[in-house]
Formats: sequence, structure tokens, C-alpha cells
Amino acid sequence: MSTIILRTIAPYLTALMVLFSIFVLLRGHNEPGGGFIGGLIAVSAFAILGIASGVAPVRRALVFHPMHISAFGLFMGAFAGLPSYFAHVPFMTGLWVSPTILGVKVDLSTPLVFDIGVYLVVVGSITSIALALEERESD
Amino acid sequence: MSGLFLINLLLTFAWGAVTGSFSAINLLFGFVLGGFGLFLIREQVGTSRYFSRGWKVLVLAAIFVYELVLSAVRVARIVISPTIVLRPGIIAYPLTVDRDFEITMLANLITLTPGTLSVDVSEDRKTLFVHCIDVPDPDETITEIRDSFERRILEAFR
Amino acid sequence: MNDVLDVIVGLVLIGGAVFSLIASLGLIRLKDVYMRMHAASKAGTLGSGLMLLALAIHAAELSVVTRAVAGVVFFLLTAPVSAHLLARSAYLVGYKPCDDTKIDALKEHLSDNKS
Amino acid sequence: MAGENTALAIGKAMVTAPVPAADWLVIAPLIVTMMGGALCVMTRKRTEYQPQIAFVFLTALVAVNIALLSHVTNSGVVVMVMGKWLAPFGIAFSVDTTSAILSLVASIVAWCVGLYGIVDVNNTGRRYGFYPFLLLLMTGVCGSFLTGDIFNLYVWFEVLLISSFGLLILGNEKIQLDGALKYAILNFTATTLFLIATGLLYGLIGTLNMADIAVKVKTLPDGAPLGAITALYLLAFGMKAAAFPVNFWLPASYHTPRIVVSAVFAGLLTKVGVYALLRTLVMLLPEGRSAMAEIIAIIAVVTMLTGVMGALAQTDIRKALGYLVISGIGSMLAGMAIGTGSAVAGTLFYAVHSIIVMTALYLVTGLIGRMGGSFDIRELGGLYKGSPVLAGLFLVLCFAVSGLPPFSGFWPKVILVESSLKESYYWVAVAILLTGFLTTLSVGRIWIYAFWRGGPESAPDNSEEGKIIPLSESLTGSQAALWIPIALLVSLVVVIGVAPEAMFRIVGQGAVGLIDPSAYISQVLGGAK
Amino acid sequence: MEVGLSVLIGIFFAASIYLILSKQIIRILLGIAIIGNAVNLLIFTSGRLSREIPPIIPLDQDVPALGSANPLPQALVLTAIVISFSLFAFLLVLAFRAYQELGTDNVDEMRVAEPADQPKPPMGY
Amino acid sequence: MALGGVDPLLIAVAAPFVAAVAAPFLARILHHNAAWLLAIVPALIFYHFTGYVADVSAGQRFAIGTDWIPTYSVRFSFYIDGLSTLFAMLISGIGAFIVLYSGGYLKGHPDLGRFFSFILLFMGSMMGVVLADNLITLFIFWELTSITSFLLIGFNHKSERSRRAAIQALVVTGGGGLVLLAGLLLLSYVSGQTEMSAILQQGNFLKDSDWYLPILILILGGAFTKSAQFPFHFWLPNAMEAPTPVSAYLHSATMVKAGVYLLMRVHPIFGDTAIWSTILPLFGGATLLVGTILAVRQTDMKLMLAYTTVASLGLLVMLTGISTEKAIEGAVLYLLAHSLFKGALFMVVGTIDHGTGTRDVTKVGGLWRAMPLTFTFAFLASWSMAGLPPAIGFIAKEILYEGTWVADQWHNVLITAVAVVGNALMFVIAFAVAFKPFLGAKVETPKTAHEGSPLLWLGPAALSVCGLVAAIMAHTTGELFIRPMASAIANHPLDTDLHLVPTQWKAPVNLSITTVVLGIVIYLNLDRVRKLIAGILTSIGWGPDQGFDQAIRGIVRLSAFVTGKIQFGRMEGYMTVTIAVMVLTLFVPLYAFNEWPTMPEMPDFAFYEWSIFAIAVVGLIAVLMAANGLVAIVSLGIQGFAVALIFMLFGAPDLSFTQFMVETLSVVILALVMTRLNLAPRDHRRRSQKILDGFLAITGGSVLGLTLMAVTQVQFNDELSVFFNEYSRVIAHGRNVVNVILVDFRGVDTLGEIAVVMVTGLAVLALIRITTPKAVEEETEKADVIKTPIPEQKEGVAS
Amino acid sequence: MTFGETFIDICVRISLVILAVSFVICVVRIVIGPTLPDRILALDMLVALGIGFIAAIGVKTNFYLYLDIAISLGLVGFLATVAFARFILNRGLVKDQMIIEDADGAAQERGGGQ
Ligand code: NA
Ligand code: NA
Repeated sequence: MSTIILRTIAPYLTALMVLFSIFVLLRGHNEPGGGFIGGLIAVSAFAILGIASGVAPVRRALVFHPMHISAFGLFMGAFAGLPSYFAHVPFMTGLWVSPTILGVKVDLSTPLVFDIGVYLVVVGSITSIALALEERESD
Repeated sequence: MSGLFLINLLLTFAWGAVTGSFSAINLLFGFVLGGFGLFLIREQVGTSRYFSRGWKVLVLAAIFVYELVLSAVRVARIVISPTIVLRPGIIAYPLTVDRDFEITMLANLITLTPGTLSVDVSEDRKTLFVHCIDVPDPDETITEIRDSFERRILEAFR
Repeated sequence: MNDVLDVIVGLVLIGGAVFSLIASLGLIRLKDVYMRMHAASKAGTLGSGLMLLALAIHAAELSVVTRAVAGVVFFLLTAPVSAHLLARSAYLVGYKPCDDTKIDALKEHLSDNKS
Repeated sequence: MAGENTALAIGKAMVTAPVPAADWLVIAPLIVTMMGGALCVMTRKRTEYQPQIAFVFLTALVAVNIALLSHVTNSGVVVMVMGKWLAPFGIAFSVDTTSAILSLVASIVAWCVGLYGIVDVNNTGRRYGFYPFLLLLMTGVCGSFLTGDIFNLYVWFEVLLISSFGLLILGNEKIQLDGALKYAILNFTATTLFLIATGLLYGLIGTLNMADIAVKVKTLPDGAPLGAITALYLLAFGMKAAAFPVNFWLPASYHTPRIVVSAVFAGLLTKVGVYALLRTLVMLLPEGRSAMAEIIAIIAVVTMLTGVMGALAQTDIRKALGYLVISGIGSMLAGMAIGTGSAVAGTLFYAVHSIIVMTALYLVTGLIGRMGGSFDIRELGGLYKGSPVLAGLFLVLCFAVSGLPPFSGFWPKVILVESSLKESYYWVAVAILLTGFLTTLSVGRIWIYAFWRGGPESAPDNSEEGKIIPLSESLTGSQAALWIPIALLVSLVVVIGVAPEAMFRIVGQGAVGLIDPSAYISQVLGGAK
Repeated sequence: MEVGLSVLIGIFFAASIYLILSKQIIRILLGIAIIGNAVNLLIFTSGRLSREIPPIIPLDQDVPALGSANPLPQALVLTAIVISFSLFAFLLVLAFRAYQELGTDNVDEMRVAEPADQPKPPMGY
Repeated sequence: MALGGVDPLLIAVAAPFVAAVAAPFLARILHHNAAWLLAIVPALIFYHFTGYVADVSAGQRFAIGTDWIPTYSVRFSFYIDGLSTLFAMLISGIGAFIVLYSGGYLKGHPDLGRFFSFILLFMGSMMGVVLADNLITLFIFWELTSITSFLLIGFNHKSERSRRAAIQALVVTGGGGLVLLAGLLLLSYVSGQTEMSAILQQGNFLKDSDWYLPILILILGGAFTKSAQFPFHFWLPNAMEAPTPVSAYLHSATMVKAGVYLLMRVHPIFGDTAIWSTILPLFGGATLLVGTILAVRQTDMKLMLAYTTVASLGLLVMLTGISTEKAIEGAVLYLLAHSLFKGALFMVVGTIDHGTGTRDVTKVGGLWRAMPLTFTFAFLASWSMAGLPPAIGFIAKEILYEGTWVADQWHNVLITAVAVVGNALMFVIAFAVAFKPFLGAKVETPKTAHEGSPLLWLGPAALSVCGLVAAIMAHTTGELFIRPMASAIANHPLDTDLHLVPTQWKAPVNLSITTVVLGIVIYLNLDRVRKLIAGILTSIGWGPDQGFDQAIRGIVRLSAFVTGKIQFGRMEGYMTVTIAVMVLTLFVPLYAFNEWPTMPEMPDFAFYEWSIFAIAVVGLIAVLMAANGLVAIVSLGIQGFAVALIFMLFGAPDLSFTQFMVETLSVVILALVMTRLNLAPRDHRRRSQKILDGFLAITGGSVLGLTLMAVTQVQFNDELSVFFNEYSRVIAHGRNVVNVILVDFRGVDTLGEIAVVMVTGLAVLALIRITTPKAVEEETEKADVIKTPIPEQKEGVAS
Repeated sequence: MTFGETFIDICVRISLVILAVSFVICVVRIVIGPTLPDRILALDMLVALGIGFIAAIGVKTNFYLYLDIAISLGLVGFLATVAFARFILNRGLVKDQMIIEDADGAAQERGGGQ
């Protein structure tokens, strides 16, 4: 939309919202949130950017085609279940490592990888839908 | 580039605020994420300038909050009064500020403050059209805006 | 100390609720969409902002407070933009302000541009 | 605090024995298809590589399914509880013979369709996801067959459904959009009913694991809630399986997409519904099933008869085949209505047969369309001369679908007729035989019009005006991609017809497992109880 | 509580059925959107209701507070929401494309796949 | 006798199938001369069966077989006794000559190889039918004969008459086969056996059972259709559209006798009861009369033969039905005689057709000069058919009259009368076919008449001479073939003594003389009789053959009508039916169990909770009432919003969270799409439809709500959730139990869920992007050829 | 219960009641319109009320996790309004008859009220 007010403010909102979405993603295991909700917030962010600045900038911003991001997320989600093969436990068994980085214990786990996969799938697919629809509208 | 860096720091701070932890590792992570966020909007922020004169911003914010409360109270008075007699109108406000960022800021502040609401900016960015809920005298309103917000924005960001 | 905080929380909460009510009343009582926007964008934003702050005070936890403040800032950032967008779209498409609206600079501007 | 608690808790909550690598076969079909599908999407713009990538994964899919079937037939029900959580708490994939054989046959069909698609799907189709849709359709199909959790089954149903949407609209022609809209809305309704039933079932007995449901349902007194849930499952899956009177979606859509899509639909979609009916009604809710046996039998009979009548009424071969799919579903439902071991085995056998033969029929019809330039039996003719091999293959399939010996359709029909006679469902036996008769008539008509007749309907008798377009004219790829899948499927039809012993054993084992799930239950819940 | 919500859910279902039975495609879609909510509420209620306490384990505990809501239906509903949202998005775009291509928003007039004048099957041999 | 562990009998059964596969290749190389090579196969089979003759006539029986489907008790098993031996020898022996004849008849035909193939396939199937012991195996071969018959009748597939005849044969015999299947399955069920030989050993177990009549009727259904008994006879004359070798082989000598074979086979179990001896003679006699009468009416020689075949089959059924020893003997003899003479005569007619270009008996004459050999064998064969000494037909007729003429009961008199009339008419046809074309004045024919090649006359020669030899060596024939077979049918040893010259002047001789006299009278008045019959038939004006067309059209029309009613094409109707079924589905259990949930006092909701429910309801109503789509979308937002708040009130923050997001995004996407959708405010429904829909909606909502209430009033088992709560943090390291369920406890659900989301994205992309199928396809097809990917349209910007 | 807790409880209840009333008013505006922008504005207001409601529930239950829901509700609420605004604009720009009628109808209604 051709209003400078929105055009000016949208990128910052987008950056903030993406940040917030990652926050929601990462804390999902302990508080409300997780990959899906986080992904939806990110989608909202890109939707705002898309409405404000047009589709092409969003596509450029994402570098990869959103569907490819989504597919990568799915790949990652399925992949997250595989390490358990080598641990002789069933598919998708949560495996945890807690390395200490800079003095802080950080929990890394296959469920987290999986949740990130969920996030990417949601971001990719729904952004793809929104952008495709938006594109049609502007043609 | 320093502008970007600053915004990145700002985002890092926002991350710390949102997660409620200002530990080194979290801030580092926040910085990375902020960088990522900036990366996403790299086109749009590429030309914008960084903030300075933080204290003036704070003053602006304080005034703004005050005005917001004032404006809400005024709306309350209007709404609660048994009969509503108003002279609404859309006035053309000639802009002094000319940068996107400043125009946006001004327009938003105008909206949140008593009786005024930014409707549109002319294509040449010289005029802001403001809807006033009760505007017996347009010129008075224009002067008011010019003296309070626009001046302070100019002070804060130039 | 706790009780004082609790009282503050309660009052802020009620304050926020009242502002929300006022905004809603404005929505129903004012005459056209542009005027209603005044009510919603000001009283509405203030109302929900206050209530969030009440929650933050109640929590008395750094992470909650910072998040609540961040949220309020975000509302303050977005509320005027959405009001602006809505008003602009409505106006450009042809939803006329009510007949009380004596001055309409935008109308003149648009008709000037057309000719 | 957490440390010692964890150690204690793990013993109570999780499987502690190490999982043998072979057990991974129960999830392998899903991993293979899902990752393959994802990879295809990531590389979708390189349309020239799409078939190769998909082909690798489809071949792997067939391979793991073969391994899975042999594993299951050798060592009984194979269970893997995902995430190590004990059943019924985690999601258990529990694979019995029924699951394994259906999954295998489905994957063979997918392999064939994937190969056929190399030629039948153009670059646009590849670019917009033919292979990902196919692979993820298989995720849904295999997931539905292999999972041991009713809600998880719903999820795979949805994966299957959405992938089928994708396949259906690939091309975006008017007719496809129209067909897809009806297909989508009606199927959406069906899965919604499934979800409702599952929600209510959970509310009633508080569990989702199938083995656990089978156990807990027995402790529940018969009553309205359970009756309603059973009936709802019958409706939901009956709709999926295209049973009368809720099968509108099938004739409305099966003739609209590309032929390879119709082929995979005809093979798989309805059969997943049948599988779900077997699982829920026969295994989980046997009391409800026997209470509704008469109703199911009536539905079965009406389905088979209206199905074959629909086939008789068509001029478009694809539509006629769609109705034959429905008709076959009627026979499968009949087996469920009768409900004895051999009847259920008949249903299972019929399902296997139907998957293969219906897919093959559509694939061959694709060639008819290519060579005859139409799918309309009024416009076809002269193809006997054009391609005797095609005529022969189609004829074999016609006989197979009619249940004539010595092809795959014969045995399930015999089993079903025999069991209905034994259980005094004479009218069902009559209906099955009558349906076989009418099917012969309907496919025989198609065959003589398209192949024997010298030219289109308008051509004079004894003329040779049949339009024959050489395959090389409509093809850019290799003809082998069209012929190999057909040859493979037809030889399966013949092999199953001529040497059905293995299949008899498998479906027998499958049916026993469904009717008496005690082995299944102890395998799944053994660790927990 | 469940009874009260059951009534509400019944109303949701009734509304959505009425919409789904329309001929106008957009009304059908609205019905589909509502039926999704109805089903979600149904699953949620099936798992029994309890007020306000979410199934989130406090920082200093190992298990959620007593009387917290049943988490399983919530997880199920979440999955169902996501799926029904996806399907809804697809159906919406599909409906839109069908409308574009077929030139009508009346599903009864969408007769390309099954035209009203079905050809008669041939009678010869 | 074992050959590499495989019994040679199995090889004999399999051999024709192998030969069938080889035939096309041989024919491609050797053309019609492949016949010589291929005929060796049946000849060897014939030879193999001669090996059984001595043992079988000594009363031995062989059950040979191998396991096929042990799980289902289906064996690939065969039973050799007098009955099957003679049949097998007829099939293989005649088959050898038919293969030769085919080579001559279809010389130069492009599809000759295929023809050989089909003939050999048929031969193998027919062998299977008469040899099979296992009931399922028997049925399979039975149906295979129908299938091969279909292919052979339709061999001249470009002719509509051929196609009609082929599908008619398939429909009638295939349909009958299905009935037979039911009968065989029941037989197997009731007897507890799967092998025919075992069932035969049980003897009379069925005759007093309630199952007797149903099973008999089912088996007769198979036998009567296959053996063209009235009223199913019509397919057989039509099958004459097939090339003559087919008519000679399938439709006179062998396949059509499968039904008779079956009756004879099951005679020990079913035969010799009042029902049997009523039904079979009734249908057989009717068939005999109808067949001969219709035969006389024809002028096409092939059709004349065809109708007499019908008649002969009727005669055989009739005799089998009488069940006396003499009748059975007569049946066996007549079967042998008929196979020989009818096979020969068909080939003769084919040769005439081949040599002159016509089969119309009124358009040929005086051919004996041009076709002396053919004439000779035609004469011999028809002599047998006429039942004149010293041909086998004569002996057969004598014995059969002995069988029918048991003048103790009035109906036997009737049967005999029918037999006499039938035989007289066959006498007429025999002379009409054998003498009329050859004797008399020479008539100009489309082709100049010429004798056929050895391939063409070898068959008639062999068969007709066989008929003669068999009669002359009557005693041996009786000992080796007739007695064993008759004994097998009767299921006990018979003592048969055959003589060419009747030993006593008894009733049969008188009947024979009557037959001949009657035959001569009719022959002399043939044209008048023909006209008379034609007149009668015209006045009837309908026959089962038209009936077949009417039935098929009726079925197709009915199908079209029913399908049109069921699949009516209107989406709204589809949905209405679906919902109505759903309402019924839920209502019936509630009603049947009469368990209505109890309604407690007012639920204790707080004011704000009530208000949220109220908002939800208002939102719903607003959607329903919305004047246009825009308003509806906004109203949709209200109810979604309310639902999210409800989730929150009941302790589901994750749900509430997701619901807010999803509802908003739904509305956003809806708005994006709606920009281009026409939002006409009309609801297309008529008032009556609205009332119906409203009714369905209210009942649907009620039953769903009530069911849910009923469910929630049952004690809940929260085992699962207790488990999740307990271990969520301790093992899975997550405090948000819902999220832990999603990514860990039930992570696989989520895996499927993201697959759905991903596919949705792709599907929507495909929906939106593939816009002009024609243009895009052309472009991409071109791109296929030059093997370069086309540049991405629109989305190329990104990469 | 301490005084503070009691006080808060009362305040929360009062606020919830006030919010409930506000909800109803907002919904009324959405239902009666009369123009599309009115409805959208009311929906936006509804979101704001929802945020307040969530905050109140948070205070009531002592679960601060509701805060994040409130924030994201704000985020998507903004998105919804942006999308709707754009929607109005696009519909208007394609000269949709509906909108014009909608607008005229609203104007007439107001005219009648004067
Ligand atoms: Na989550
Ligand atoms: Na919403």
C-alpha cells in the first residue's frame, strides 16, 4: 500500500516480530508457544512487510523460495527423529545435550530441532500462500 | 553501517527485554538474532539513519504519554456526555519535517493525541491530512501540533 | 508493601477496563467511522496498555515487566498506524465523513489533483 | 533432584530394551517418503531431476515395505513406540500383516505411478509438485496403514487428503477445479466426522492407542455413546471408502485429473477407507460391528450394485472405472458385514486386488486415451489392430476386475461368496455374483467398443476407420515408462490369480489378527501391563 | 460445565451445517471455518473441562498444579487446528480459482465435471 | 509314469497352454503350416489318454493332482474315470483335426497365429473342465472355456454381429458360470469336501437334504446355460458368427457339452430323484423340440447345424434326466455319435463355404463333382446324424429309444414322442445338409466350387470314418468307451452289450422306423414346413434372442436412470444427503438405546463467561445473517475470537494463542482472496430449501451436542494425561505439557501435521500459479524437447 | 487471603465485568455496522479488549504466561487491520458496486438521523 507511514514502520515491526517469533519458538517447551505459533507470528511479520512494501522485497528478503524453506523444515523435522536410530531407541526419542557455553548451560535437544522444523514449515508454507495470493492481487 | 549496528544493538536489547534475561550468552544470542532480523529487512533499513540524542527521545516519549492520557480523558468526556455536539473536520497540515521516519513519527503521535487522527499524507509529502474530532479553528490546531510534536521531533532527531 | 502493590494493580486494572469501556462507548455513540477511530485508537490503546502494565506490576518479575513494556510500546507503535490505514482506505474508497464535517481539506486536495 | 527422579521415572514410563534395527522398518516408509518429498520440493525447479529423485525414494519405499512384510510374517506384530514412550501413552506404530501387505501393495502401485508419471506429467506438473504430492500421498497412505493410534491415523488421513488435493488440481483446468472442489469439500466433511468420532471416543474411554481401545471398549457397557461413535466411524470411513450413499465425491472427481493421478487415486484412496473400517469396526469395535452387520450388508449390496450400474451408464472410460472402484468397495464391505475370519480375509484380498487392478486399469486407459485420442467409448474403435498387446492387457484387467479366473479378482470373490453362503447371507452372495456379472458386461462393452469395433460408433460396420495415434506422437519421453508399470501390475494380477497361495496365507493371517487382536494387544501393551 | 459447553457446541455445529448446506461457495467456506471451531471445542470438551489452570509445570515443581486442565485434548486440538487451518486455506484458494474459472459462485451451477446433459450410454455392440 | 516328479497327466493338461503361447510365433514363421506342428500336441494328448482306456474299462479310477493353494484347500487335481476319459479323448482327438482344419480354413489370415492360440487355450481349458477333480479348479476351467469362447466367437471382431454374439455368449455362459460357482461352493460346504471324487464317494448324502433343490438349481443354472438349453439356447446359433473351426469344435463337439458333462458328473449325487427326472427331461425335451423346429426353418447350413446341436444337447439332457441305465447308455452313445458327426458336418459346411462362397442351402447344388471327397465324408457323417445303419448314430438312437421307452408311465410316452419328432427333424436336416448341396442340378455360386486342401478334408474324413468304425466295432466301442462312461455316470458298474444289428425286434426298432418315415415325409415337404414355422414364429414375434437385446438395453437404461438419480451432479444436494445421513447416524443410537443425557441445573458460569458465550453465539448469528460476504468475514472473526477466549478460560493458553493467530490469519487470507471474489449478497436457496437446511442444521447440532453430553457424563479415564503430567518435566525436560506432547510424547502427530502444512503450501502454489494450462503446457513440452528448464515465471525474481 | 489478594480479586471481577460489557458493545457495532470500516474498527477494538481481558485473567490466575498471548494478539490484530484496510482499498479501487452501495447506504442512514 502506498502510504509512507506504513512503509516506514513496517520493516522495523517485521524485524521485531521475527525476533519475537523466535523467542516464542524457543521457549515453547516450557511456556505457551513453540514452532507452530512462532511460525505464525513470523508469517504475520512477513505478511505485514509484504502488504507494506510489496511481494518482491519479501521474496528477496527470504533469499530462498518460501516453499523450499518449508520443505527444508519438513526434512529437518523428519531428520530430527533419526539420531535415535544410532542410540538404539525408537524414532523421535528425545535426545538431549547440555553443553555449557560461556558459563551458561544450554539445553539442546532433538525435540528442539524438530520444533525448529515445525517453525520453518509454517513460515515457509503460509508465507508462500500469502505471497502468492498477494502477488495475484497486484497483477 | 554503524547505524545498522546500533539498530542491531537495539534489537539485542529488545531480545533481552523480551526474554527477561540479560545474561551474556542470551545477549550474544540476541545479537545474532537481531542481526538475522536486520538481514531480513536489510533493504528497507539500508538508507535510514541511526538514532541519536537519546534523552530528547525520552522527553518526547514522556510528553507523548502525557498527551495520550489527556487525549483518552478527553474522549471519555465526549463519550460520556449526554449529548454529543462536535464539529469534526479534516484539515491540511503543512509538514516541515521531510524524512520518512519523521513524517511517520509525527503522524503517529498526532493520532495518539487529543482530538486528532492522521488520515493521509499527500504524494509530495508536504501535507498531512488530519481528522479532528472537534475543530472550531483549524489554524489553532495546526499551530498546536507544530509547537508541540513537530518541534520536538526535529529536536530529537536532527 | 505487597498490599500497596496489589492496590495499585487493582486500580490500574480497573482504570484500564474503564478506558476500554469508554472506547467501546465511543464506538457506539460517535457519529461516523472517523470519529469512532478517535475513541478506539486513544482510549482503547491506553486501556489495554494499562491492563498489561497491571499484569506486569502484579508479576513483579523482570522478564514479565520488560515484556509487558515491550508489548505496550508495540501497541503504541501500531495503533496509530492501523487507525491511519483504516481511515485512509475508508476515505479514499469513498466512505464520506458525516455531514457535520464542515472542513474537508482532503476532499479539496483530491479533487484538485484530479483536475 | 531431577537426576535421580529421571532415572526412576524412565523405568516406569519408557521402553528400556534397545530397539532392534529391524523394528525401524515400521517407520521407514514414512521417513523415506517424507524426506523424499521434502527433497523434491527443495529441488522442484530442476524439473529434469524430479523423476530421478522421486524414483530413488519410491524404490526405497518398495524395498522397505518388502522387508517390513517379511519381518511381520516372520515375527508377528511389530511394534515401535515413538519417542520410546510406553504404549498407550506414546504413539505406537504397530504393524500386523494387514498393515504390511496393504502398505507394500500401495507402495508398488506408487512406484508404478511414479514411473508412468515420467512421461505423463509435464514440466509444469513436476515443477508444481507432482512427485512431492505423490511421495507425501504415500506418507499418508503408509502412515494410515502402519500407525497404531487412532488420532495419529487421523493425521495421516489428512496428509493423504491434502496431497490428493494437490494431485487433483495439478493442471488447473476448469473440469479439474470443479471436480476438486466437490472432492475437497465432501472429503473434508468425512475427515471432520472422523475427527469428531475420535474426539468422542477419547472422551468416552480416555485413550487413543488402538490396542488400548480394543481392551477398554470391552469393559464398557453397550450404550448410546459407543453406538454413536461406532456409527460415526462407519459413516466417516464409509465416506472415505466411497460407500453408498456418501460416495458422491468419487464420480464427481476421478475422471478429472491426469490419468496417472486417477490411477493412484483409484488404487489407494478408497482402500485406505476400507482399511480404516477394518481396523475400527472389525478390530476395535467388534460388538458395534456385529450389531450393525445387517446395515453394513445392505450398504455393501447397494454400493456394489449402484457402482456397477454407474459403470454401465458411462460413456467415458475413466468415469466407468471410477464407478467400478465403488462397486468393488461394496464387495469389501460385504466381507466386513459378514465378519467371519474368511470373510474378512476376503475383504483384505479384495482390497489388495482392487489396489492393483484399478490402478492398472487407469494406466492402460491412459494409453487408450493417448492412442485413441479420446476416453469416450463412442469415439473409440480400432485399437485392437492398433495395439494387440494393449488389447490383451486391458482384457486381462477386465476379466480380473470382473472376478473371472484365473486372475486376481477371482479369489476374493470366491471367498466372499463362500463366506456369505456359509453365514446364510444368501442375498449378499447373490449380489456379489450379480455384480460380477454386470461388471463383466460393463467392461466387456468397453473392451469391444474400444478394441474390437473397427472405428467410432458412427463408422459403418466392418469398417476400419479407427483413429490410431502412434504413441511416439504424443510422447517426448521413453515409451518404456508407460509400459513397464502396466506390465508389472498386470503380471501381478496374473501371478496373484495363478499362484495365490502366498496371498491366501497373508490375508488369512491378517484377518485372524483383526478378528482376534489378542496378539496385537499383547505386543503393543505387553510392556506396560 | 461440559453440558453448558455441549449446548454451545451444538449451536456451533448447527450454524456451520446451515452454512455448509448453502449453494454459495463463500457461505460454504464460512461454514467450514466454523465447523473447525466446533470440532475443536468438541474435542476440548470431550477431555473434560477445568477452569483456568493451564497444564504448565511451575518452575519449582515436577508436575502441574492440582486441578490443571487436561493437556492431551489441548495437544490434539492444536494439531487439529493446524490441519483445519491448512485445509481451510487450500479450500479457500480452490474456491476462488473455481469461481474465477467457472464464472459462478453457486456450486449447483458448477457442472463441468458432471454436466447436466450426461451423454446416453451406447446401446449397440 | 512320473516324469521328473510331475505326473504326465499334468503335463497333458498344461501342454495346450504352452502350445498356445508358442502358436503366434510358429504361425509367424510357418504360416498356416504351423497347424501340422501344433496338431501334434493334441495328438499326443490323445495318445496319452489311450493309455488309460484299458484300465478304466476295467473299472479303475485315478485321482492325480498336486497342491495348489493348500491354505484354501484348492488342489490342482484331476480325476480319471470312464466319463472323463472319453471326453478327454474326444476333445484332444477332435482337437487335433480342428487345428489342422483351422490351418486350411484360415490360410493367409493375418491373425492366424492368434487364432491357433485361442483354440489351444480353449482346448486346455476344456480338458481341464472334464478332468478336474477339485471343485474350484473345475470352475476355473469352466470359466476359461467361456472366456476363450468369447474370444473365438468375436474373432471377426469388426462385424457387429460377431461382437454381439461374443458378448452374448459371454454374458449367458459366464452368468451361468457364476450361478454354478454358488452351487459348487454350497456343494463343497454341505459335503465338507473339495474334491469331486470324494463327494461322489459320499453317494446319496444330498438327496434327502434341504440343500438338494437349491444346489441342484444352481448347478443346473450353470449346465443349462453352457449347454444351451431352452430358454438359454439363443446364444449358440449366434455363436456361428465364429469361424467354422470354432463352431465345429466349441459349439458342437466339445464346449457346449460341458453342461452335459457336468450333469453326468453329478448324476450320482443328484440323479435319479423325482425332481431330477422331472426338470431335466422337461428342459431337455423342450430344447430338443425348439432346436429341431428352428433348425428346419433355416436355410443357412451352419445355422441348421447349430440348431440341431441345440436339439441334440436337449436330447442329451433329457436322457441324462431319465436316469435309467439304458437312458444313460443312450446318452453316452449319442454324445459320442454327435461329437463325431456334428464336428465333421460343421467342417464340411465350412469347406463348402470356403469353396463356394456361400452357406445358403438354397443357393448351392450339384457340388459332388467339384468336391467329391467332401461329399463322401458329408454323406457318411449325415448318415450317422440321420440315425441310419450302419452308422454309430443308428446304435445311439436305438439305445436311446430303449431308454425312453419304459412305457410304464405316461410321461415316458411323451418323452418318447418328443424324441421321435426330434430325431425325425434331425433326419431331415441331415439330408438337407448332406445331399442338397451336393446332389441335384449344379447351381452357380459366388466362387467357383473347388475341393479343399487336405487340411480341410482330413478332419471330416477322420471323424466320419470314426463314426462308421465305431458302429461296426460296436461291441468294442461299448466295452472300451460306452460302458466305462455309463458306469461312471451311474456310479456303479453296468453291463452294456452293444450290437450294430438289433438283437431283438422290440419297440426301439419300431420307433426308428417311425422316425425315418416321419423324416422322409417332412423332407419332402420341407419348403412348406419351413413356411409354416416361419409363419408361426412371425406371429409370435419375440424370442429370447430379442429378449437378450432388450435385457441388455434395459439394464443399461436402468443403470443410466439410477445413476442419474444417485449422482445427480448438484453439490448442494450431495451435501444435504451427507448431512442427513450424519444426523441419522447419530440419532439412531441415541434413540435405539433410549439414553438421553441428563440435563442438570443451570451450569455455574461466571458473568464474563456467559458474556463470552453470548459473543460466540452473536458472532455465529451475525455470520448467518450477514447481508454480504464482507460482513460475514468480520463476524467470523467474532466467533473465532470468542472461541479463543473460551480456550483461555478453561486453562488452555496454547490453544488460545494458536486460535488467535489462526483466526486472524484465516481472516487475512480470506480478505486477500475476497478482494477478487464477487460478494453477491444473495443466498441462492429457495425458501423451502432453507427450511429443510435449517431443520437439518438444528437436528444435526442437537444430536452432536447430545452425543457429546452423553459422552461427557460417563466417568472419565484420565490415565494418559496423568502420565503426561508426571513425566513431562522429569523425563522430557519441558514444563509446558502441551508442547511436550506435541514435540515428544506425540511428536509423530506433529510430524504429520507439518507435512500437511507443507503440502498445503505447495498445493496452493500450484493452484495459483498454473493458470493457463494450454499455454504453459505447450511451452513446457517444447522445453522438454530441448531439455532446458523454462525460466520461472514471476517467482524467478527471488533466485 | 490477604487484603491485597481480596482487593485484586474484586478489582479483577469488576474489570472482567466492565470488559464483558465492552465486548458486547463492540460486538453490537460489528453487527450493526453500518459500514465495513466501522466493523473493522470494532474488530480492532475487540482485539484490544481481548488483550485487556487476557491481562485480567493473568492477574486473576497468577499465570504470567498469558502476557505473551496478549502481545501476539496485538501483533496479529495489527496485521488483521492492515489487511482489512488494504482490502477496503482494493475493493474500492476496482469500483465494487457493493462498497459503493454500502457507503451510500451508510450516508443515507446518517442523513436520516440528522
Ligand atoms: Na506449541
Ligand atoms: Na480474529
